[in-house]
Amino acid sequence: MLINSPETVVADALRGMAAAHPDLDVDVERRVVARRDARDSGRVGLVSGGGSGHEPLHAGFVGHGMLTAACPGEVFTSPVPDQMVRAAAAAHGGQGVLFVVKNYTGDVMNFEMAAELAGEDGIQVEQVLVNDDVAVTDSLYTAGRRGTGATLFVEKIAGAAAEEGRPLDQVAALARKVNECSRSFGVALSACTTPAKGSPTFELPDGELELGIGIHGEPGRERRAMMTAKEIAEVSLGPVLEELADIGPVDAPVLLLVNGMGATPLLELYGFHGEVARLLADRGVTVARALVGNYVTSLDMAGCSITLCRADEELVRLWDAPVQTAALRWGR
Amino acid sequence: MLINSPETVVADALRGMAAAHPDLDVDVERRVVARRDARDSGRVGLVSGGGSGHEPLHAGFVGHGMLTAACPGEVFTSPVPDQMVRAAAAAHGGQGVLFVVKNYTGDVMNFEMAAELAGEDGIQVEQVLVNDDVAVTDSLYTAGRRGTGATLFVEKIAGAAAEEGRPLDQVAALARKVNECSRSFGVALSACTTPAKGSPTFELPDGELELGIGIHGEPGRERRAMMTAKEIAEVSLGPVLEELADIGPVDAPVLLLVNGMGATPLLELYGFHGEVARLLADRGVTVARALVGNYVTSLDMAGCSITLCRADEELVRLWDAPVQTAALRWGR
Amino acid sequence: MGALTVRDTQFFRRWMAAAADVVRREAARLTELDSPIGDADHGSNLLRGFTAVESALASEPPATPGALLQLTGRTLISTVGGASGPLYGTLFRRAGKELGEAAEVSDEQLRAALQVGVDAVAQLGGAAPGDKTMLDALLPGVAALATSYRAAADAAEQGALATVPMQARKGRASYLGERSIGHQDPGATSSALLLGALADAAGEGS
Amino acid sequence: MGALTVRDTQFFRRWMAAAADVVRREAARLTELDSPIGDADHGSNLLRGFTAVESALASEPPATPGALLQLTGRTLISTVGGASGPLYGTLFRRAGKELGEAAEVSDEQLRAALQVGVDAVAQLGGAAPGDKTMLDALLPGVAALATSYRAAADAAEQGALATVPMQARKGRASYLGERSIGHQDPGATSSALLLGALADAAGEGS
Ligand SMILES: Nc1ncnc2c1ncn2[C@@H]1O[C@H](COP(=O)(O)OP(=O)(O)O)[C@@H](O)[C@H]1O
Ligand SMILES: Nc1ncnc2c1ncn2[C@@H]1O[C@H](COP(=O)(O)OP(=O)(O)O)[C@@H](O)[C@H]1O
Ligand SMILES: [Mg+2]
Ligand SMILES: [Mg+2]
Ligand SMILES: [Mg+2]
Ligand SMILES: [Mg+2]
Repeated sequence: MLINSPETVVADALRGMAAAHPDLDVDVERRVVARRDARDSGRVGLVSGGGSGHEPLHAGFVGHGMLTAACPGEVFTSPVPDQMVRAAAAAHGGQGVLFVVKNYTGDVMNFEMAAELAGEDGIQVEQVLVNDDVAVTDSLYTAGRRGTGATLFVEKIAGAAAEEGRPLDQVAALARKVNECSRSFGVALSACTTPAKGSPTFELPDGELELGIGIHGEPGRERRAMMTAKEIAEVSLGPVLEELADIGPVDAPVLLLVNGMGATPLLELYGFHGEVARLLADRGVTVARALVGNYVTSLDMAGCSITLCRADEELVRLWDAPVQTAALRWGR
Repeated sequence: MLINSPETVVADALRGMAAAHPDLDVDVERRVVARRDARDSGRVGLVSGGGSGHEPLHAGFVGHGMLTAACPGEVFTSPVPDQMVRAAAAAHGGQGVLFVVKNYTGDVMNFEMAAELAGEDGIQVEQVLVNDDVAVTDSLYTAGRRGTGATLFVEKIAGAAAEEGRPLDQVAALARKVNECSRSFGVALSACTTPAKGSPTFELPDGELELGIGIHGEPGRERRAMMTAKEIAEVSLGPVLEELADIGPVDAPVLLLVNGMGATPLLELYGFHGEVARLLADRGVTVARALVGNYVTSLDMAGCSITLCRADEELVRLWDAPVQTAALRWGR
Repeated sequence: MGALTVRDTQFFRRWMAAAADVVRREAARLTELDSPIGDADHGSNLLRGFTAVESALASEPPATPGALLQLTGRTLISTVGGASGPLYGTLFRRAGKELGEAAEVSDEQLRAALQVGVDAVAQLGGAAPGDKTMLDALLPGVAALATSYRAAADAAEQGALATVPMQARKGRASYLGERSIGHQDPGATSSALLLGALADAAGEGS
Repeated sequence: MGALTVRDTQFFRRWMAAAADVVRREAARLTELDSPIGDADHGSNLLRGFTAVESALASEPPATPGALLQLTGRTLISTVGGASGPLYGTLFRRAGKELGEAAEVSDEQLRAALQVGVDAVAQLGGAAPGDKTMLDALLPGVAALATSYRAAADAAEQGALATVPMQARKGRASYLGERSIGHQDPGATSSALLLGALADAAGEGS
């Protein structure tokens, strides 16, 4: 691993971010990455965070038109409430703050505590829970669907709305709508190696893959023999489209994220995207916008995930709105 | 591997690129990716290409302010002259074409043949050879220094000059200057797996690394026991700075590329960048601009490379000029 | 358990020192357990937390058992993160609150306070016995405190072992469905270690 | 080598068919050889090239040996890429040009033409004998054509084996410096296979 020590990985990365992005306010000690122009902006602040190891999520999405601040925790470990409160303070422009929380027990509990504390500090806080992963059944027998790729859609679209100056309740409502309209499915071709453990999180022999993985190096719901990119696209898209069918008409346009888990070469990811695009076309699904790349990753895991978001005209317009962050940039 | 078959990898990826980037003219059959607005643009065309497996290089850099066209070969295999000629034709806006050629025997010979053929077709062609890798001694006993990270600097800066409407000889001279002012060094923490071979290109036990690698999955000049990020930054920067000392004053500003080889998590790469930035500061080197990410990759290789380019004001200005491509975007 | 024994702040200090020691010794194993059914961080999470607790107790020594447990809880919340941070943090904070400002507490008061803490964990996490979580060690462990510290440690250890055949319904392991069966829950394991540390502090080490 | 034997277009067609066959059979090994000291593509490069040559010869059958070798060379240049594409392409193209428009050529004419082709490879690639390239098989192989096709194939094979202890000075393997020693050059190996295919076509297979 390209690290100094497992204990310093996150601080070291933040130091590097500070060096690479002088336009960002990076507090290495207190682990907050924030826009410099948040205070008294008169805009709603958008805060997200979670365990590290999913880069560029979230710190790479701090900037014009997206997050106002991010609070990266240890690798695969939710940040602590103190950190979240500091991020909220950094993001507060006088109009309150929206927490974008991926649905994991730790994230949910820590953000909940932080919301309470920030509220006590006089910051109005709303929360949106992202839970898009169809590999997990949302039932009494699980911790509920995980938050994965849809986080990017929520952060981008809510960020655009905040940038437009919309009030907290509207930004929060939009964020929830994006989440409700989004579904994901992920596949691992290899495990990943966390700095703390130093070896792969699970054994995956060559020639096998894991279907229905999350973004924390955990195995999926099912192990299968290796498949072609086309077959992987089929098994991944199937459950996503099935759940989306409950949400709106099949032929309504979608935003599409074809996401690499970290170690899948872009060459392969584009090839995979080609298969996904073809399958969607075959089924009459219109792709309004597509994004291909490593955005919501799991350290050095090889694999991919697909996220679809049913997007009406407003969502597409907000998706197209200018964004200027370390990892996502367009417009303006 | 996330592929359909080794034989179709490149065509599949181009199909995916076409689907993801409707603004690009992607000829899947003939393997050319081009801007749509090149013909009769009155601007110099900038063409590059090489083996695939280095994505986003080169096709990801086609667009406003950078390449006019790219011709991706098979994985790690130089494209063929026919393809290069087609790319030249697609890029020709009436003012001739500059070929950006990474210094590898195959690339050099194929581009040489293509230049002849394009010339016969009435397209004025200049070539710039990129050879920035200090791990290889440029002597009678080698094929000369390899072209690696500096390719990005050459393509960006020459692209900006071409966008400004400068004539071919000036764009070519600038490109050569950027190359002459650039030096790189790369390190592998793992080998990579080519689709054709299906297994790692060399054996690298856990706890060891290869110093002085190129971008084709070949081993480096030397194998060593694993080091910390800080130590890797030191051994990599040493030879780069040494060679740069022959080019200009130590304290002249540089452009810095801290590049991932494909499978190194951004978390680690930023940490590594922090060490590089600190070392440069210690040595009195001013970093005018830094870019951190997976840009010139070697499939799923874990590792990193450092490229420095001594940049005068003009180079920095051209670096800052707007660029809108799939993989590199700023300004405007 | 001698009904007349009282526990002073020093006792709680010993508990936390023993807890930090055992977490240091067992961190790698806890992370290893968190690997097949979790995200391979439980050991490093607790290591970070209990190291911070050690410093906090050293730099601002609390005067009472209640204050000590509350500081422990607050420190865990502020440094651990993940699921175990708020859960263990709440356990100690609520138990500490329950102890109030007394300079010494009886074993029965401690048992009752820990029961309140464990109930708060159940409330916060929403888990029930059998869901394959830390509760499966904490509940039998704290119940056995009525017998002795040693009995509590042993019951918690048994509870942790009993999570192996369970299918997880809470936390990350629940994502695996049936594939979570056959692995011991890391949080239940660390709970047993913490109650083992309590037995050590009471001189009832194994 | 019978001095009076003449080789018609059919003979060259047999050569290329045998070449395509052996490349198909040996592609994986060539890629494997290109792995420790190269970029693991030599086998797939030649497979692509000679498969294309087969189709080209089938779809626009050349009338003369010279035209056949030229079409082979052009096809390799248009389909192989890498270093071996232009090099092998030039070898066949120049040899084909050298044969002119004759309907049949003598063994001596063929030898002389291949010598011109090999010289063109040396010129284009700038490699010298001992640099650990295809030339180390091609030069002794084509020289031994004066004896027999079998002798040429054997000499090329020996030349390929002799690359093992060499330190590469051209091509990718040269980047490795001394670490290139101890591996057989993939291009020299494929050159030996191509001359072996020629011996097969001449009925002098091993
Ligand atoms: N809802 C819950 N209720 C009680 N305990 C839980 C719950 N969710 C998780 N846990 C416990 O937390 C442990 C995992 O802690 P840790 O690995 O530190 O956090 P994370 O799961 O966020 O990575 C599990 O082994 C389990 O015992
Ligand atoms: N300059 C050169 N002259 C002669 N032969 C060369 C030269 N450079 C490379 N070769 C030959 O080409 C072979 C590699 O071919 P191939 O793998 O197809 O191309 P690449 O090296 O571009 O991947 C080497 O094994 C060597 O025999
Ligand atoms: Mg965790
Ligand atoms: Mg090659
Ligand atoms: Mg965990
Ligand atoms: Mg090769």
